[in-house]
Amino acid sequence: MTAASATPGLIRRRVGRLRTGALGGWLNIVALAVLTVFVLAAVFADVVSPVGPNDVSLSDTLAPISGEHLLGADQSGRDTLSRLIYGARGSLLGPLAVVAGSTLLGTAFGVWAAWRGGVVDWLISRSTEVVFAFPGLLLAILAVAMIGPGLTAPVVAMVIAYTPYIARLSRSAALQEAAKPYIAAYRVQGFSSLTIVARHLVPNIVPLLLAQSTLNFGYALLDLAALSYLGFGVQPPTPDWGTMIRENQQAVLEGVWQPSLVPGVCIVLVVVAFTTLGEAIADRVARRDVP
Amino acid sequence: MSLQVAGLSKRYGPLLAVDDVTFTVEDGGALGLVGESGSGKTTTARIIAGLERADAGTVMVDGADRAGPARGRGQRLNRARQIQMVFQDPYLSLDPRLTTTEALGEIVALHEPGSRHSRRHRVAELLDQVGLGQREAAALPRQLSGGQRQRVAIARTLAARPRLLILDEAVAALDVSIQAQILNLLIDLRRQTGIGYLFVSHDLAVVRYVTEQVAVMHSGRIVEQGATHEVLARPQHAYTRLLLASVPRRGWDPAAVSRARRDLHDTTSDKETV
Amino acid sequence: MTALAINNLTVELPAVARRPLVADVTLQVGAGEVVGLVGESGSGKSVTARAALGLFPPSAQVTGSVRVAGTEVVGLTGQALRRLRAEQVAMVFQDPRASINPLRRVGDFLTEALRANRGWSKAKALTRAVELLTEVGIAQPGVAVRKYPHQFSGGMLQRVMIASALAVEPVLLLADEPTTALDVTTQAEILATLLSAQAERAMAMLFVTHDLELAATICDRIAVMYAGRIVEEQPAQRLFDAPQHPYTRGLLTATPKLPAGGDAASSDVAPLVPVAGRPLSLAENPAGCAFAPRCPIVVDDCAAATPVTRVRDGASVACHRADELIGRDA
Amino acid sequence: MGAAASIPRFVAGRVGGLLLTVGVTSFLIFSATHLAPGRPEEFLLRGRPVSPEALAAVRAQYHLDDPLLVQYWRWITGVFTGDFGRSLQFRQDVGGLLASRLPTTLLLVGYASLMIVLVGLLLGVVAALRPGKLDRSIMLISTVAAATPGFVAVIPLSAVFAVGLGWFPVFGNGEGLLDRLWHLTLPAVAVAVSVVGLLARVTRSAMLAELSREHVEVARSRGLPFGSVVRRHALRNSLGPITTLSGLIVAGLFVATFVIEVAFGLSGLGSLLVTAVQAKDFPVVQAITMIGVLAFVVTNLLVDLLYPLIDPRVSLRAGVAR
Repeated sequence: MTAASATPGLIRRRVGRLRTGALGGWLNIVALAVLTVFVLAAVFADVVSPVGPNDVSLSDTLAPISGEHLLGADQSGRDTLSRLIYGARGSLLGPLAVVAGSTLLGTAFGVWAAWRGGVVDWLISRSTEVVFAFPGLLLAILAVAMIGPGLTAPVVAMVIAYTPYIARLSRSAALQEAAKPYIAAYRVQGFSSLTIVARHLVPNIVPLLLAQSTLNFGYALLDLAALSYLGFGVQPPTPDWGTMIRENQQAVLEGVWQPSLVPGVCIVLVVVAFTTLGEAIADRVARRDVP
Repeated sequence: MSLQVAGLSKRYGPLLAVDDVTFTVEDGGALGLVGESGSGKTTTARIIAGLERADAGTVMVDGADRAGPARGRGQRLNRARQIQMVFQDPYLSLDPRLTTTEALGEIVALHEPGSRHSRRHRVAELLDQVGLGQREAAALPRQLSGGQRQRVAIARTLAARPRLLILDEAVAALDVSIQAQILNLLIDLRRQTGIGYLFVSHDLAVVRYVTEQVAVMHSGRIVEQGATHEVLARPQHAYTRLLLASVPRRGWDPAAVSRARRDLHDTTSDKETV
Repeated sequence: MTALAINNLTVELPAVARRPLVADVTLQVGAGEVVGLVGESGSGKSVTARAALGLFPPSAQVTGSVRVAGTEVVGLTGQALRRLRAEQVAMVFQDPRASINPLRRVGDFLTEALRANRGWSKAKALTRAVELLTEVGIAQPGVAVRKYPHQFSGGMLQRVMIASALAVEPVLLLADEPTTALDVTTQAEILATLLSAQAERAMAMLFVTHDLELAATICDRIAVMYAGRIVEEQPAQRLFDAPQHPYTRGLLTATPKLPAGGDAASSDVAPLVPVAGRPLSLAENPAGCAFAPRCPIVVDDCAAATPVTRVRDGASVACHRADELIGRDA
Repeated sequence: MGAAASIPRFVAGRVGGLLLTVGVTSFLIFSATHLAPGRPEEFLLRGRPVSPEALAAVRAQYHLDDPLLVQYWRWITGVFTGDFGRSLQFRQDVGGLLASRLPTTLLLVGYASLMIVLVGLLLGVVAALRPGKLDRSIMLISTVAAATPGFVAVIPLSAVFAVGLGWFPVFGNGEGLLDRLWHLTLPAVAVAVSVVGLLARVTRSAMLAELSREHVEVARSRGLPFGSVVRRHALRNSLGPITTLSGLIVAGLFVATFVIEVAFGLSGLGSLLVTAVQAKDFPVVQAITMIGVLAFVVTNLLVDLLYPLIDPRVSLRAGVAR
């Protein structure tokens, strides 16, 4: 009510946030570096790749790591590093499409539901619940069953599966933001709803959505890789990390693990990097809210 | 411009938050709306500002009812120039991304679109009116102290040149030494511009410095209204007397006050039961 | 015996604040005495009060001494610290809603300390809890112990909090803004409850508040804090009649007051005199007196050195110009 | 509020919501597979040229000429009596197929859930209570674990424990419960790895959030033993978010195990689904998708029903009011 003693509370909040980020700041730099390397490799695959992704040399079947094959060769004698570099394209573009689509749709629905309330809110919330009932991977498999394998069906299905998460997040964030008096002040000032939402409300929830979308990138990558692994995603001979694991799994039983492990490690690295960055952003968002 | 509120009611589920509230604020006058949390004072203020819709009643300004939703941009801006509102929490009432100058410039551009030069001039004038300097003009809300933020919030309302300002617990979140600065600023502003105030507060002592008229609310109803000094000196309603007696001062006896409170609650509705 | 003796306490938190949260604070609370600790946000009053519980912010650097009934609290850990909290000191916090676990019954909150710290049986602890609830004025205490916190109003919950503090039978009761989060008319009841329990047990009480008028009505003695330091300490009545530090004077002239009996009917209101400027943030640590930038009687010396606390006639003031001020008022 | 009177209403409300969701999702699943390009009878006939009469006979046998809604109604009423139609691929009842495959999947889900909850909770709680090196190590491990999908975990697991050390078999379901568990250990670990990481992280942050609450500070200020503060306040109060997440996890496991079944060549629902999708064996796809959705919805319902026990503030009538 009146001027409260804020000191202990304030200190608790500030000390609290020092403790939440358990893995120091240097990790964020490493994560950014890892992502930069992968993105550059994907973009300039034609330049940096030692050989073509589908250049077969049967004498090199399951070749170990050597000067000629820096990461060895696969079951068909194709250079693992080259396939990895070309495979980064599909493996990164797919999640990018999923995240872009679901973030745009989810934010639009979520903010719309929060701002309008009433029937709009009810309809959007109920539809969200229905989509929630489908685990993302299952929806994607269903889409493949309908449309057939490839990148399109899984990506479309995953956009649909991820949108409700963003919608729910942006709805509650927008509700919270809309309850703040600065939004009320803009209404009293005579601004139109559209102006308030577009110029003030949405920009203020963007950092939060950015954090979630960054995390989602990692999850989408995992889901899409799983689909490729099942043979539903990117189709051979186009290289893809999930497909590479599937193709070379048999070799593990013969004691040759690097052709399947290497793409697996790439998946883990990229996902860890996105998780780290997503949480760093979320941390900053939490910090911003302490006056 | 006078504000006439008549028969205002608002229900939330089973709770009658505002119950047949009627009062008038004369042109350039200052009315204190006093009550505890849950008395309905803030809901009343928000209805008048157009942030909530009343179930019944009218909010008349210059003979026109503004209780319904605004139709079109013209009416929206017109209403904005009638009544503005300052909120309790000076941090949450500012967009965290905008500097003081940006926040003010935006409102000036809406209400007085003109050359960039004239807008800048108007922003400088507003800053000057509330006693903010160059540093504060360029600062983001989180870089300002509570008192400075509240000055920005006040300047922002003045940008629309309203005839009436609703102040909803506008000094309650501030420390005493800063509270007095803001109260004096409000008194000076009114003297200079002739603006009217609807001053919503739980604090009778504060209301005394800013208003000539006062209305005391309890459980959604106005239980007493009149000239501020009269009501403070000779409170008629038992609740007003309790409210006055609850303010600590020399020779104050909390035990006696709490006995009085229990008596009042025995006679009226008992909302504080476990 | 002195219930609480704080000597030259300094609490620093380098990761968060550039200036000490509490700087060189010395304060005593005698048995049966009610001492008010008054200051605005960030003045260090809550940190000081919590020191008596050995409750310091994590990673704080603490120097000086805090003794409760003779026991040194600074540096106390483990079993000894628990015993201090279980037997000597109890605290009533500002926001009862946040202070009581919302997922556990009120009876559970009241009995858990008795059972854990004294090894009482559940039945015995519950009987005591019901007695205490009766004492703090909760109707139907037998029903109340089975309810959850969200089923109580803020005022009622604060009574529960007081009951739990009394259960300790403490030598020293700390009250940190116990009425600030409550409604005005509830305030009197909580204070009446607190004061009657204090008087009955002859407990020492340290009452932390931002409200000087409130402190003056219920405390025997008042210490005023500004930016982590005690700037003035006097018996309550004299502090009111003859404030000596310019900050205390500023607080008194800046506080809105209700009319006293005589001028009640007059519509003229003497204007408030605010304290200029703004409080020192935790990120600022200027040399000299922290109040100098806001002080109406500042001189060059003020920015040069931190004023030493001078004691005269039971009043202590930390101001370079204290002698002149006291001389003028005398 | 009469708690006794409102509990059935609360349950009824939740179950009603569930039925609505199941109704809508089942219709979506059914119509989706029917809108798919490519006709089922083409698969049935394996591209052989047949007379129009034979084609009509096949279409009639599989009720392919009925309107979509009629087909849906026949299917959904069948589902509730255990009749999922006939598999186009195996030419036998889908119900029987599922019955032979379901035990493996269920066992795998149960086995993995147990590991996840035990290890995930333990790691999360320890990390929250031991700031510093231990916390950082656990966080690093669980961040990496959370990013390691089952089909990646399979590689080092089988390279080390199956091929290298020879402790566990790589393929097959096994006979009898013990043998089955032995066969399912590596798959269960593979399923659990990423989810353990996720649960550990969520448990840690829920615990840290609770530990920084004022009421925990108050509890400590009352001289309560730290262990009791942790148990009775921090851990107790983090149960809400942890239970919610655990529910989502267990529900989602159904699908996660599908991938692992393929990796380890286990004959569960997952491997069945994959072959069914490839063969456009729609009755099987529909049935397994429906089971996946049901598993998800029912688990979440159970968590919802559990919630009022965890948090007394959750009004039984209003649902989770947060």
